[in-house]
Amino acid sequence: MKQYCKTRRLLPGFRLTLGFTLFYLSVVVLIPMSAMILRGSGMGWGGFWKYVLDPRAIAAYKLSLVASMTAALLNVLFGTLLAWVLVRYTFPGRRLMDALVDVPFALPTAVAGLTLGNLYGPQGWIGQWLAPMGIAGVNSRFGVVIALMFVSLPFVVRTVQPVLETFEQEVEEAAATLGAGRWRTFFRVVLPTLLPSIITGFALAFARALGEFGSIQFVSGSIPFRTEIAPQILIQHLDEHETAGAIAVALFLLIISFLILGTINLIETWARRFQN
Amino acid sequence: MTWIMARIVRAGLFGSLLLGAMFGISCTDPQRVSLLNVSFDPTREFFGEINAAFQKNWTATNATTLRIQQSHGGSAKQARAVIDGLDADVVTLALGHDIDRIAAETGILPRDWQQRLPNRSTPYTSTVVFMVRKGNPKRILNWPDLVRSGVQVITPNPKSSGGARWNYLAAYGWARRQPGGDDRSAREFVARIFRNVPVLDSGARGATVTFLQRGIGDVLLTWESEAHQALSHAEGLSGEIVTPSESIVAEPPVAVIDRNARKHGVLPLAECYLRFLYTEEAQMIAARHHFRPQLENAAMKAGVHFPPIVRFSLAEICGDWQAAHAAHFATGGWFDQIQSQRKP
Amino acid sequence: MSIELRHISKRFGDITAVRNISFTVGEGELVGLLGPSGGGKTTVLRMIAGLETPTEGDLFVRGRRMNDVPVQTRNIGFVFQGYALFKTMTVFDNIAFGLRIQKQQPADIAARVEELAKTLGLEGLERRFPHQLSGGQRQRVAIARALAPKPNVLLLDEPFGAVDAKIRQELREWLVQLHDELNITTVFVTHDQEEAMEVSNRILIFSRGNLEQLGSPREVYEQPRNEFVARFIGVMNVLEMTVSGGIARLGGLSFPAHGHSEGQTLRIGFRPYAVQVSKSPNEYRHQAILKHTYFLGIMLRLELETPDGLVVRARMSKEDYARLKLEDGMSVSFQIREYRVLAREGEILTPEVSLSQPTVLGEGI
Amino acid sequence: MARNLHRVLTPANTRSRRGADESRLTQWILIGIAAIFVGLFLVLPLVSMFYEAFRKGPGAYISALTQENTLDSIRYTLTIAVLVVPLNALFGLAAAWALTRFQFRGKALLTTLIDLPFAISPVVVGVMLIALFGYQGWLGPWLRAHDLKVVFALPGMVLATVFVTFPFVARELIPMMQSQGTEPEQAALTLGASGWQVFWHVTLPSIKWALLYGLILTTARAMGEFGAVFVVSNRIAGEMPIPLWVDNLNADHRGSEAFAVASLLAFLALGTLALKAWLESRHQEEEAAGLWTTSSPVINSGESETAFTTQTPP
Repeated sequence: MKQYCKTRRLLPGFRLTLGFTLFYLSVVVLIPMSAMILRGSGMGWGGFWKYVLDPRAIAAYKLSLVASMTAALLNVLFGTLLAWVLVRYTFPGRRLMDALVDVPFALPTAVAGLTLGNLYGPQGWIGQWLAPMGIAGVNSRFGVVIALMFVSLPFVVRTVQPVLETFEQEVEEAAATLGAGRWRTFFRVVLPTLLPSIITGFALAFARALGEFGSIQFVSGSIPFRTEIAPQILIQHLDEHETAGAIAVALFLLIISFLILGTINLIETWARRFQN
Repeated sequence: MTWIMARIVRAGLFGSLLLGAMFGISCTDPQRVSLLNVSFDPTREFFGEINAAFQKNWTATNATTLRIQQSHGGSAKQARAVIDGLDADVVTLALGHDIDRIAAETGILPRDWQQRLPNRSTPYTSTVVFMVRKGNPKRILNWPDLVRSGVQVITPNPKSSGGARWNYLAAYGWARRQPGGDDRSAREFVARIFRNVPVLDSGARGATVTFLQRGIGDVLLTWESEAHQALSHAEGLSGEIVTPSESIVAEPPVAVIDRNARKHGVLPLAECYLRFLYTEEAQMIAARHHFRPQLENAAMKAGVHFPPIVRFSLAEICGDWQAAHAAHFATGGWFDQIQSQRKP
Repeated sequence: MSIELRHISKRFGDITAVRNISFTVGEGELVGLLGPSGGGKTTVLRMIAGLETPTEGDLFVRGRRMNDVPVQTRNIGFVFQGYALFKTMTVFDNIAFGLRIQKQQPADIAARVEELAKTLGLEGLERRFPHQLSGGQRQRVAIARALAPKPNVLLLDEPFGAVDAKIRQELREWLVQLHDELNITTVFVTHDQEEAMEVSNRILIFSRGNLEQLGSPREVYEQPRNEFVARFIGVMNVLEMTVSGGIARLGGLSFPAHGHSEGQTLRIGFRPYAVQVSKSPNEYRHQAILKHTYFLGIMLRLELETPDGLVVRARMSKEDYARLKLEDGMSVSFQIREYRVLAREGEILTPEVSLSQPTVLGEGI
Repeated sequence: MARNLHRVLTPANTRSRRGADESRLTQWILIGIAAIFVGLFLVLPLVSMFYEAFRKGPGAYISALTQENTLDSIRYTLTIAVLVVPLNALFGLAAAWALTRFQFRGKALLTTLIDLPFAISPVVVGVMLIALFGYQGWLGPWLRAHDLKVVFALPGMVLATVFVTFPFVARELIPMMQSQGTEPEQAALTLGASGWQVFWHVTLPSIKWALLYGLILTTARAMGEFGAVFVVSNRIAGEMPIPLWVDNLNADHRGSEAFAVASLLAFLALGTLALKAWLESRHQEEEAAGLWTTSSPVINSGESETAFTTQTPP
């Protein structure tokens, strides 16, 4: 076994690089995380659940989940459409449109929040049209979903796009020669092929939306039970001087993060197998 | 080619590390004294002016340069930051309770801090007023108007905002002081107001932004000082201030954080800074920012007119902060109960 | 002795890649390691280079035990299958790399690179990047790079694997020439038997981690030690027969099988060139139908089917085919001039070579 | 390469592929929907932000950007970036080297750990740091005894930013290094190169594009981070990174100043995208010339490309 390891490490630097990687991760991630877990464990299960299962916190998790899910689903729809249009059609401004898709990724979320809050506010360019319809653009769940959609859009487009690019159009042509119409070809041939990447994109967008804080801070208004999202509960606890509450909720969110990460890995593994 | 490139990359990496190290080292100048004032949200402009005035006095008598740093945020949050290591030399927060907590949890200042300066360490006060839309379309004139259906009230979250606690207690106090009013009726009144609150910002500033810039709500509960401040600064946005018949005396106290100030060698300076707040010059600045000065004729001298209002104190309606906090704002307190009733 | 392996084994976890192998390569020899993929030949090459460490056994280069010498100081030249050129460097920088590592003087480096460029026909390409070269040129750059620090041995992994069939032929001849010129001990790996036969002084045949046979191209072709080698080198008809009465039989075919016990199963192999075909159905002993003719350039391969349904492959020159005026579907007769009894796969015993002249048992003419 | 060709060879309106294409009408409807969506959803926010920023004229814009506190926050953000980016670059290189060049137990776990910041809310990161470095935290007593400040000071914000941005370089490098394989590195070894020589002369030049992308993304993210630093900031004017300063200005009813400063970050974002696009086009020119296609068969690309790398297609 020793020999085996030795021979595998033909290239030098194993100890150095792995050591540095682990050291870095320890300082940045593992030690702070264990400090938090340790402090959280100090409050016992009772204290933990009291904060985690507080009705207001539960309402916030629900909103986080539902709004992120909604945003991710809407992005699946528009993101796939965008990917399709960008890959399959040539039209003036295509490259620009392609570049614009990355804007939410590059734009700091605070800026996105500030701008969206202004745009969808009652006096904003979009908000003033929504108000007469009785839709509040900000300080509403609508606003939360819009902001989450904004920040997570690139994930769907950029996951579906490469798959669509490598998709062999011969397959579609084959379907056409067999008499399938365009719609049938799309739904029976193209969509099933894209499905794994769409699901991956959905999962990534969902995870991104679930963790979002910056833009929401500007648009949600943090109305308890209505527009408060999970990270805001945490901020609320910090603001209220309830460090224990903040730590309990942070731990809970951390656990959820790990679960989501695990699920995404599973989905990706599955998608890869499916594609092969 | 690559040999050169490798060298460049290497040099670049080390260079940027070095640069980073240089940036990281803050310049310590012995000729420069600095003081950190950790304050709450609506005092930004006020302390901007106070600091300028204090600095002017300072440079007149000292060779060293003085730099006063300001940190603003929700009052409770600022207190927590100080507890968790924010190196404040003085704190000027929205309510005594927050400073009490610093004293209780860390011991970096004595528990009897409030006895060290005049007027229970409160150089100026304020009161809670209403801000309404231009022309007061909903005709909101006094507290009972806030519970009418169809009136949206904007106030920050009392759990995080010191200002909002005064808002809450003003409403509570008004109802309690009504004929036949008692704790129960007052609680019910507050609950009815909060049923009309569509947004709970975490700080006073956030609430003002919500009301003025985002145009949400019909009436904003805010400090008198903050209302004037907002109206004079909010560009192109307008509102009107309505002063109710009665309101609370909002007392934002100040304190030196002894241990930090001693550590930084600025203890006398910090004390001097806070005492400066009681001088006529500072009291006039306070009046100009619509904080009600403790010095009697400072307002007149500053040419600021404060509308008459009957003001009651915290002590009159629920004793001290300890009691108020336990009854209303602690986890599971009345405010939490109101919130869970709101649950749809 | 330039390279010597003594009882070398190599395991990767549970997998044994190379099992107890010993051989030597003489100074200046050109040796081919041949075998199917997964046979262990590349592992052997990489162990010689120091890119892998043997699990067991000893490895010597010029008499010095090399097991624990790191790859950097072994002074070997290694040419990777994909050439592994440094694509961010010019041809010059690629070739000069090893010399710069040795901290040679720039003038010496330039001289050495120029010399190699001349030898390898790379003049004028020094400023180019690998992607601006043809496949053959890339390979020569890779070889020049490996040769630059004057290595003790030159190791090539599938040197002809990545170029197309046409250039291959040229490259083979060129490699032989280069070897003659430089006279450097050279070991190369290939899965192509033809290539190995054509280029090497000696061939080592690997299968499943075992060294199956070692010898000159002629030896391994004419005297394969076992069925694996026989099948791997060239085309061979193999028949599985049962011995009865001292004769191995399968359908109408039979071969003498002295010394084999009754009922034993034997595998008989014969090369297509050993099959003589006649148009006359009675000229030879066995009858068959000419099922199909494959044109392989100057040679033709005939597929014969006996009445029992056995398929026998024969080989014939274009001239003979034309002379005989054969056509698919004709009835022909054939005889087998040479055959051998094959050892079972994995067995290392040398089977007795049975050359029968004119051949097949019995009443045949 | 193949991708480009594919794109070039299949323009949407070539007649020959009629059978497998939508009608022109459908195409234009879909393009129209996409254009409206992008316009409303991505372009309009940008336009409105610049409108708000410049609404009071260029003079007000300039003075918003040149006031002392804004300049301080720019300096502060740059300080954070200058500290964070090289650290994360080193980490990314080390992690990519360890993960793509060696097999070891726990590799999958390590990979997952590197993805963690993508799944975790940045606010949680801030809380972790407070739990460790706050004076009531784990190291609190020790820090207090030595008068060291981490949270509510620069080190805390640097750590928070490092946490949020450390995967970017690694994530760009890992697929690249995986697809390149180790043969050129082995070749350098056979020629006598030491580990460092291999790295500097062979590995680094061949991953420079991926490294550059990673650095650009890290820089952009480090400068724009809000949530994590929001928790650990001391909220002292002049010691706030730009995003917090924007938040602060907005809260102070200094809306147009907030937008002016925000536009700075937006320029940064657009600049990042432009720089990335430019680098990508240069990269692709070289790729088209064959410099980056591996001549040896791709060893493995088991890792699926995560969308976080946001590959902008040609």
